[in-house]
Amino acid sequence: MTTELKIPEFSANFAESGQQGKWGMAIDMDICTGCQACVAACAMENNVPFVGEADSGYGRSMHWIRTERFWEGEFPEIKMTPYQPMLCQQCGHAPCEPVCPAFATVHSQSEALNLQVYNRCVGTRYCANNCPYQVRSFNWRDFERPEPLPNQLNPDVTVRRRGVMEKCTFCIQRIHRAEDQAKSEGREIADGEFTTACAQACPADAIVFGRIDDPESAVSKLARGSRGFHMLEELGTLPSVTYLKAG
Amino acid sequence: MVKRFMSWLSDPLGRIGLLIAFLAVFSGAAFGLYTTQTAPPQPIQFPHNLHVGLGVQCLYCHPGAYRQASAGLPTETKCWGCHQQLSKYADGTVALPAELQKLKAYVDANKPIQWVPVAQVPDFVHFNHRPHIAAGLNCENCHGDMSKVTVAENPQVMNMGWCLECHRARTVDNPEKRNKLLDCGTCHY
Amino acid sequence: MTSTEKHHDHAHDHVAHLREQHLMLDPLPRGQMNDMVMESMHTTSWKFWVVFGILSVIVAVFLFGAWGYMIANGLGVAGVNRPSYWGIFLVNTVFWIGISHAGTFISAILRVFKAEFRRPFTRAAELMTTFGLVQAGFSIFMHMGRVWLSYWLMPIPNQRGLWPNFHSPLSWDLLAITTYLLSSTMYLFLPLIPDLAMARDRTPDGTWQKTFYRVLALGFRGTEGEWAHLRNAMNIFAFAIIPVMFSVHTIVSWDFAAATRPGWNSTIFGPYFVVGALHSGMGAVAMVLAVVQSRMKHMKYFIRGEHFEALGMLMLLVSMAWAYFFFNDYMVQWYGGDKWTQQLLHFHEGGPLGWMWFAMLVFNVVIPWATLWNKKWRSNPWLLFGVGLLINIGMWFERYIIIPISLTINRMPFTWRMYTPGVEVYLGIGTVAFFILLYMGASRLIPLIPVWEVQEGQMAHSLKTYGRETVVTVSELE
Amino acid sequence: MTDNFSRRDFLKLASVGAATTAILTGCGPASRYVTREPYTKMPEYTYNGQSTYYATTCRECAAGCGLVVRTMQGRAIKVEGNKNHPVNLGKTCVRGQATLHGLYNPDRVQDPAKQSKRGSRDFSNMDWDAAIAVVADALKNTDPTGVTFLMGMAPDHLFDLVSDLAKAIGAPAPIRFGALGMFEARATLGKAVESLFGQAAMPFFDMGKSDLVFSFGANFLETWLSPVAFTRGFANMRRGGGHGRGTLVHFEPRMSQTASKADMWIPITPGTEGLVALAIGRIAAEARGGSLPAAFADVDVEAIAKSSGVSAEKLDELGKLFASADAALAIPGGAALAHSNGLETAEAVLALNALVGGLGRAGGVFLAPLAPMQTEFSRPANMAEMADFVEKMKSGEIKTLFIHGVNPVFELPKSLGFEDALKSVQTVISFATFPDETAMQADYVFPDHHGLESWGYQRVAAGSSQSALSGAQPVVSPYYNTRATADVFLAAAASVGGATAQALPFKDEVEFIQSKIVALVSESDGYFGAPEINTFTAYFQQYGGWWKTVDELATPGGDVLGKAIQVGEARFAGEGEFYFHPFVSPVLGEAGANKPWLQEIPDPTTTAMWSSWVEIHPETAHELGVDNDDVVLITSEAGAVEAVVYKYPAIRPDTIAMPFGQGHTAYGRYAEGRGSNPADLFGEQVNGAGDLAFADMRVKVEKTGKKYPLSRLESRMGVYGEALGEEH
Amino acid sequence: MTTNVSLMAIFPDLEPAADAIEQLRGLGVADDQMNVISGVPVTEAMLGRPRQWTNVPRLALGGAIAGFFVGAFLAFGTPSAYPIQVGRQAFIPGPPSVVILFEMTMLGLLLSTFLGVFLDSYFPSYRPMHYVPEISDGKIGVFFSCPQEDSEKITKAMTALGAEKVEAAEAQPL
Repeated sequence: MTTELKIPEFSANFAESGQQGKWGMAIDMDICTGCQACVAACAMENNVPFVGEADSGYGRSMHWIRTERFWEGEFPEIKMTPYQPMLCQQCGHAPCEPVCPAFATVHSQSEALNLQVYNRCVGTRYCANNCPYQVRSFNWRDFERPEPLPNQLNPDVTVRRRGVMEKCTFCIQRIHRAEDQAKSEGREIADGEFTTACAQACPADAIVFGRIDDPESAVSKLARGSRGFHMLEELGTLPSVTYLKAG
Repeated sequence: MVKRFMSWLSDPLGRIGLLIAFLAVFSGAAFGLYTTQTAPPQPIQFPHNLHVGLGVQCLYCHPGAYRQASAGLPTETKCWGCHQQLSKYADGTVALPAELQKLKAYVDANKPIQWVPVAQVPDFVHFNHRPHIAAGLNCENCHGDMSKVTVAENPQVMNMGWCLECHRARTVDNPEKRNKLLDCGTCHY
Repeated sequence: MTSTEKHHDHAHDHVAHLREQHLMLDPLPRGQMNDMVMESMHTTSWKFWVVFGILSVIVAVFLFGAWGYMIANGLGVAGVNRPSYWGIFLVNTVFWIGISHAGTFISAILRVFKAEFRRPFTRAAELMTTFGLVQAGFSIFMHMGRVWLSYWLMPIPNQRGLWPNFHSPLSWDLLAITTYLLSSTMYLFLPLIPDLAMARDRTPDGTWQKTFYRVLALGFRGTEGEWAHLRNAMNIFAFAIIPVMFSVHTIVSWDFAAATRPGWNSTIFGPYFVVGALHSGMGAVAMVLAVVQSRMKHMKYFIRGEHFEALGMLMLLVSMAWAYFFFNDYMVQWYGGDKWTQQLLHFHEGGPLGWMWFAMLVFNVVIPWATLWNKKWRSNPWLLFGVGLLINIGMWFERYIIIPISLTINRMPFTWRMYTPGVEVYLGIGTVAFFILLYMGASRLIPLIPVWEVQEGQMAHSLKTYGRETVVTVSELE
Repeated sequence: MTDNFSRRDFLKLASVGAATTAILTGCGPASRYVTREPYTKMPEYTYNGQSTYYATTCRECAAGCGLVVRTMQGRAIKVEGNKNHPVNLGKTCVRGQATLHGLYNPDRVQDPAKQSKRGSRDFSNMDWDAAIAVVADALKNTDPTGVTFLMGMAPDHLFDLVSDLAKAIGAPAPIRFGALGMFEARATLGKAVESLFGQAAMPFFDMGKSDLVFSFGANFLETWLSPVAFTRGFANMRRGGGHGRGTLVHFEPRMSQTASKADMWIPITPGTEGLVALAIGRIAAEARGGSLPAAFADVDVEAIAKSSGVSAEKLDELGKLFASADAALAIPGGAALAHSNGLETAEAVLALNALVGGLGRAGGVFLAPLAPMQTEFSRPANMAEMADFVEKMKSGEIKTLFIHGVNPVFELPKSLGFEDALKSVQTVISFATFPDETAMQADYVFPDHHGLESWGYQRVAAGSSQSALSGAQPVVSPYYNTRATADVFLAAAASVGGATAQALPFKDEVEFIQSKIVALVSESDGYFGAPEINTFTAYFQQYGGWWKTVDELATPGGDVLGKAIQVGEARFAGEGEFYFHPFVSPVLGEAGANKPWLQEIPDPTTTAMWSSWVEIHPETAHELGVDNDDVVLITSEAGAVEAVVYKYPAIRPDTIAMPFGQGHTAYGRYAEGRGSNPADLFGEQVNGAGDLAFADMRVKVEKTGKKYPLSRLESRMGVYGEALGEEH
Repeated sequence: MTTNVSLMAIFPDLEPAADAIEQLRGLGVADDQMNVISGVPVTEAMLGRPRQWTNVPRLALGGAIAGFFVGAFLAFGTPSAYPIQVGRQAFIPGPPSVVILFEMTMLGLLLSTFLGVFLDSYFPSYRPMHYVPEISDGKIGVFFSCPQEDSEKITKAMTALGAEKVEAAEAQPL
């Protein structure tokens, strides 16, 4: 068994690191039930294509968020490790960004997010290689969406074509919509006013999204808790996603 | 083979052929570029100049511009709401002009008018009218003086350099705003 | 027979032997050499055209056909997946850039160090550089998801004000490979001008070849000034192209070494890749020379055992250097104890493609060491051909291990997945075929032997007797 | 689709030029695929380019979650949860999210059609007038006792309408059935509640406030009753509603998704769940002190330890744990009840709650409130009733069969012979939205709207502590030439005339719905109130239904512990060496297989996609000589299916498990011919409550030598260590 | 006023050519009125000719400097044109800039060296020029101009030194 290969857990105090971005997410692995509602919600919100049986079995599925789980022990004492939804960690110090020769994946200075500019992407796939979290997905083909399925496409999100890298955007279209709305009403965005598609769907409310730079927001409070840790923290990527340890 | 090609090239006809092939590709590209910049045919030849001249405000027919991303195109309810009240047509003193007959036909058939959007950005660019209006821009800054054109056409190439030029010029003294307005993620997602 | 006579005979034999061995001591009139070279270009059997035709079909179908198919259908028709985002495309890119290194190495470094054995085959090696780089370029463009936008990677002024990202190793790569391709092409062309002029002079009027040579010879006559400029330029090139060559493969290695991946993030990758490139390049030169010597008319005069012998020695040396760097890299990674690296090393050796790892060591180290130490063996063209082929296979394996196999193992065990090549196999075969095709075409059009350089060398060499020993002396002509 | 001449088309015209331009400028063809749908008369609240949100009800299962659907220019774009809705509080499950792939499914039935020969798939389109004439003719000219309505599981407005219609023409009451009800063992649960507490009702498990949950086979995080509501309860339990982090113990032979979230998974021998519950009851009762209740008095813990495979120590530990918890809760459900002793098992588990005072206590068991406009507990048909119905069909008693919202050919055990029995029915009319297996066996298919295109309401049966009626409205206008089945019946009834027309004097279904919900206008403790029906209807649409603001949970009564509970041994049918453990796919549910994105959603426990599989313990697989991706033949007493092996480390070595949801022979391009259907293996044995004892099966497993690569998201190398280098 | 004629003497080998050059000098033909055409790069020293002036090294240096500035523009100028943050690196990254500077410098150096040969040698020139094709067979051509009246004398002297032929150099298409 490969219990040794389990993803390491490092505890971190986000506030101390002083590196927080603007938007953050906290995922409580203790209450994540692995139900995949986030996966479907993300796919529906972000026009993520389905790739079919052969391609999905060959590691070409386009999920922007996936739920990982491993096994520990042997029957009957076997345990499943807590479901861990993996999505773009929106690193503050992102390994994917500097390696793109075309400036297709860059850091947003106003939103402190990793951006993937689809129309700028030429498809070298270096960013995906350099992503320690392996959360980038590449459009290996023009994945077919027979009519009338395209009717469902979200006009706020670009429909990607073949040869383009894509990844979770923290639903930046929702961020912009909420910001625009708040600005037109001359106010700040309230915590919980909007959320990402995955957090919105999550029946267990295991995913919480909000301003990580606001110490009073729900996500900051969760991230500061003793259970919080970051994935592969030893790499110094400064992820914006905090996982809450199970148990 | 090279010899054949060379000898073929030395033939004047061959040279002309090559020239024609080159011109075909080149003019094809030029035509393609041109088509992206010309006004597409509209179902009704709407005279903007006439309406603007009569004092109709842009936002009357395109009300989305000050509150949302899309400015919106008027429905025939809006068109016909005015036009059916024009007494010179109503009492039959003046025959309905051809373009208005088209409008009436749409109304009678209860069919939507399939206006063709003119000032369109590509799918991967997300443009929002509201902040631009809020920033004090006028419609003609981008869409040109509509009182001078009939069927809408694009006065300029709406490319990224053009957007950035303005975004840069208007944020010289505001670094935070500049960050926002030069951020890739503001338009591309 | 008296002893003096005997000795005289012996000395005579010795001189004859030296002449037979060394091209530089076996001068022929220039006109005769010219004739031989021209004849070698024009003597073409039907077999050549059969092979040429077959290769053309392969190039048309496998390279351009399959590439078009891939562009139309997306990279999905290839075998790349998550996590092996880079597959055989990048393997081939590194491989071809590696092949291209030998030409420059042989030509420039040996020119700088005035190694005289280089003279007859610098051109053959430089052609490999240029044609190898062409294949590397093909491979890297095939690899791109949207190749039609590849010009975005070049620094071209544009309305967006957006330039390429010079933070990216791929950008450096592009600049370095462009520099290298341009400079190696120029470096190929400069010493070719006098030979093109020769070919021009020996081609009858009214043929298209005449036009071809006339245009390419640029009006070269061989005046003192022309020679002086050429010589000056050649000296500058020979010195300056060496750091370019080193930088190119170092930068290629940074594509990997700069990434935060287990097994890749290694500081020794730069020299390791450079030596690896020389390793495969030397092998390829040996292969090409063996074929050229046996298949082209009069080439047995120009290319002799001494050249294979010298090449074999270089190959042995490079193989040792490669082994040193390999061990260095392996040792440090192994000792570091990072669990992902450990896992990767285990996977290299014991994974489903573990045989490849062992084959790499056998082909790259064991076989060269076992065969090339013997002077007689390494003077044999066909043995050198075989060893060169194995080294190239071994080096291809090395790149395959570094790229798709290492990509299989990352820090997210949930995503580990093997890579099964798809259409890129055909594309790879297509690049090989295109390389050979270009080479075959060039061998019909371009004098493969730099006759003037050979003559220059022959002028500089003489036999001198010191006491009872007759030795070769070389004079400095410049 | 409209044939508007868009800029995109315009670009197409200048083909060569545009292609060159595209390459030079880097702009692909504009891919803003959503067609602009200009309104002739724009609704006042709609703006071009701005979204409109409509509240409705999710129809993917019978739980009745409230949805808010984002639409834009006449297209439904995104499903979101209705934050006010008492069942889901703004959340949705994976199937709810994918409902748009049903709405815009490329394989929907687009027109009413007549099939020339059943099963031939040779459909000729009809117009709706002809279709209504067919329905009217069937209603008018058939002996009323020979007319049967077979409806889906959801207690919705159509069921009410059909009930009224059946009453009016004198036909038997419509039958409600759904595979989920069968797998949940709903009837058993209801019957157990009735026999223990003396009152027929759905139990309500207040998981959120409990600190220890013993789940006996209830897959409440996946498909059981109301998974979204239960997931919320589970999350609240884990967050510790006043008790600290709650503990979940799950008893099931296979580690299901629910079991995977458990702190303790007990891989129990199938069929011994009731016995184990009794043993735990006895130990807990002893630990709590006082007199031993009669219910647990005759329990032989040692014998149970032996038969269940749960050691006596473990039982002791579990019993004491249960006794010591502040708010312990025991839930029966799923495969645990699908044994011949299922009813008794349910009683034994429910009795555990009584033992620790969990009846009517926060974090314990309640009786769920009846939905508004409901006077008595009603449940979908159980298998015994379905078997009777099939018998009636076979005997030719049934002349005309209307089928809506259910796919019995696929969902019922093959051994029941529904497909054969259909042959004895003169006229079969299906109202299927999708070309499912049953529709393929019908004479006529008169497609209903998709759930997001239709009006309606649905009673909430489980998951809500408030009495709730979920409302539905079309969020988009119908995409195809479909018609609401309710409207079809209303029109047919009108054309039949007479008493039938008088019983249903409604212009359309909206009028019918109003006639029903008008009763709620006068209710005072609702989420909203309105003075009259039109305002009420508007609010009803706006809020997505109507529900009470206060909990109406009833405390179960009765002398629960007073009499001994006798749990017999489960009687397994078949000779095979393996227990067979079917479960509903958590992702596909009963009807998700035709939605491409659901096919591509990895199963939570196995991460398999696009197919079905059989879970076999690795050691067992080794003994059988099979490996991952091998196809095996599974033979039960009733049938045989082939399935792909998934070596699942968390299943009893003597048990094999298979998901239900794939194996369609029709149902659109994404479902057809994919995986296999475990229902083909089911026999006809039922438990004490008439529910199918589908887990009472022993099966044989044989290697076929075939291979089928199962698509998995997980890495077999990284997760199972396959094909990795040897450890040094 | 005397008219000059251009003559070309073809020698089979190096020595007679060197001798001939010396002879010519003695006969009053200045060094700048001579040119030697050969199929191998015979050095000026071998023929006893003054050293040729070449601009190639200077051009190369100039190219290298120009390349450096192009590199500097790419490395330092372009990031400032549109500052984009990537991976928390500085807008103008240090070590990568060195790479860009190096590559562009080398490219400039090598390109200008190559072009320097063209400039210095007036390449390409397809005008008719004084040439005989035998040059590329190893013959050495000594091309010189002398007063018409001396041509006879000089021709004789050349022939005596072993010139295979001495003829009036006629520009011929190459």
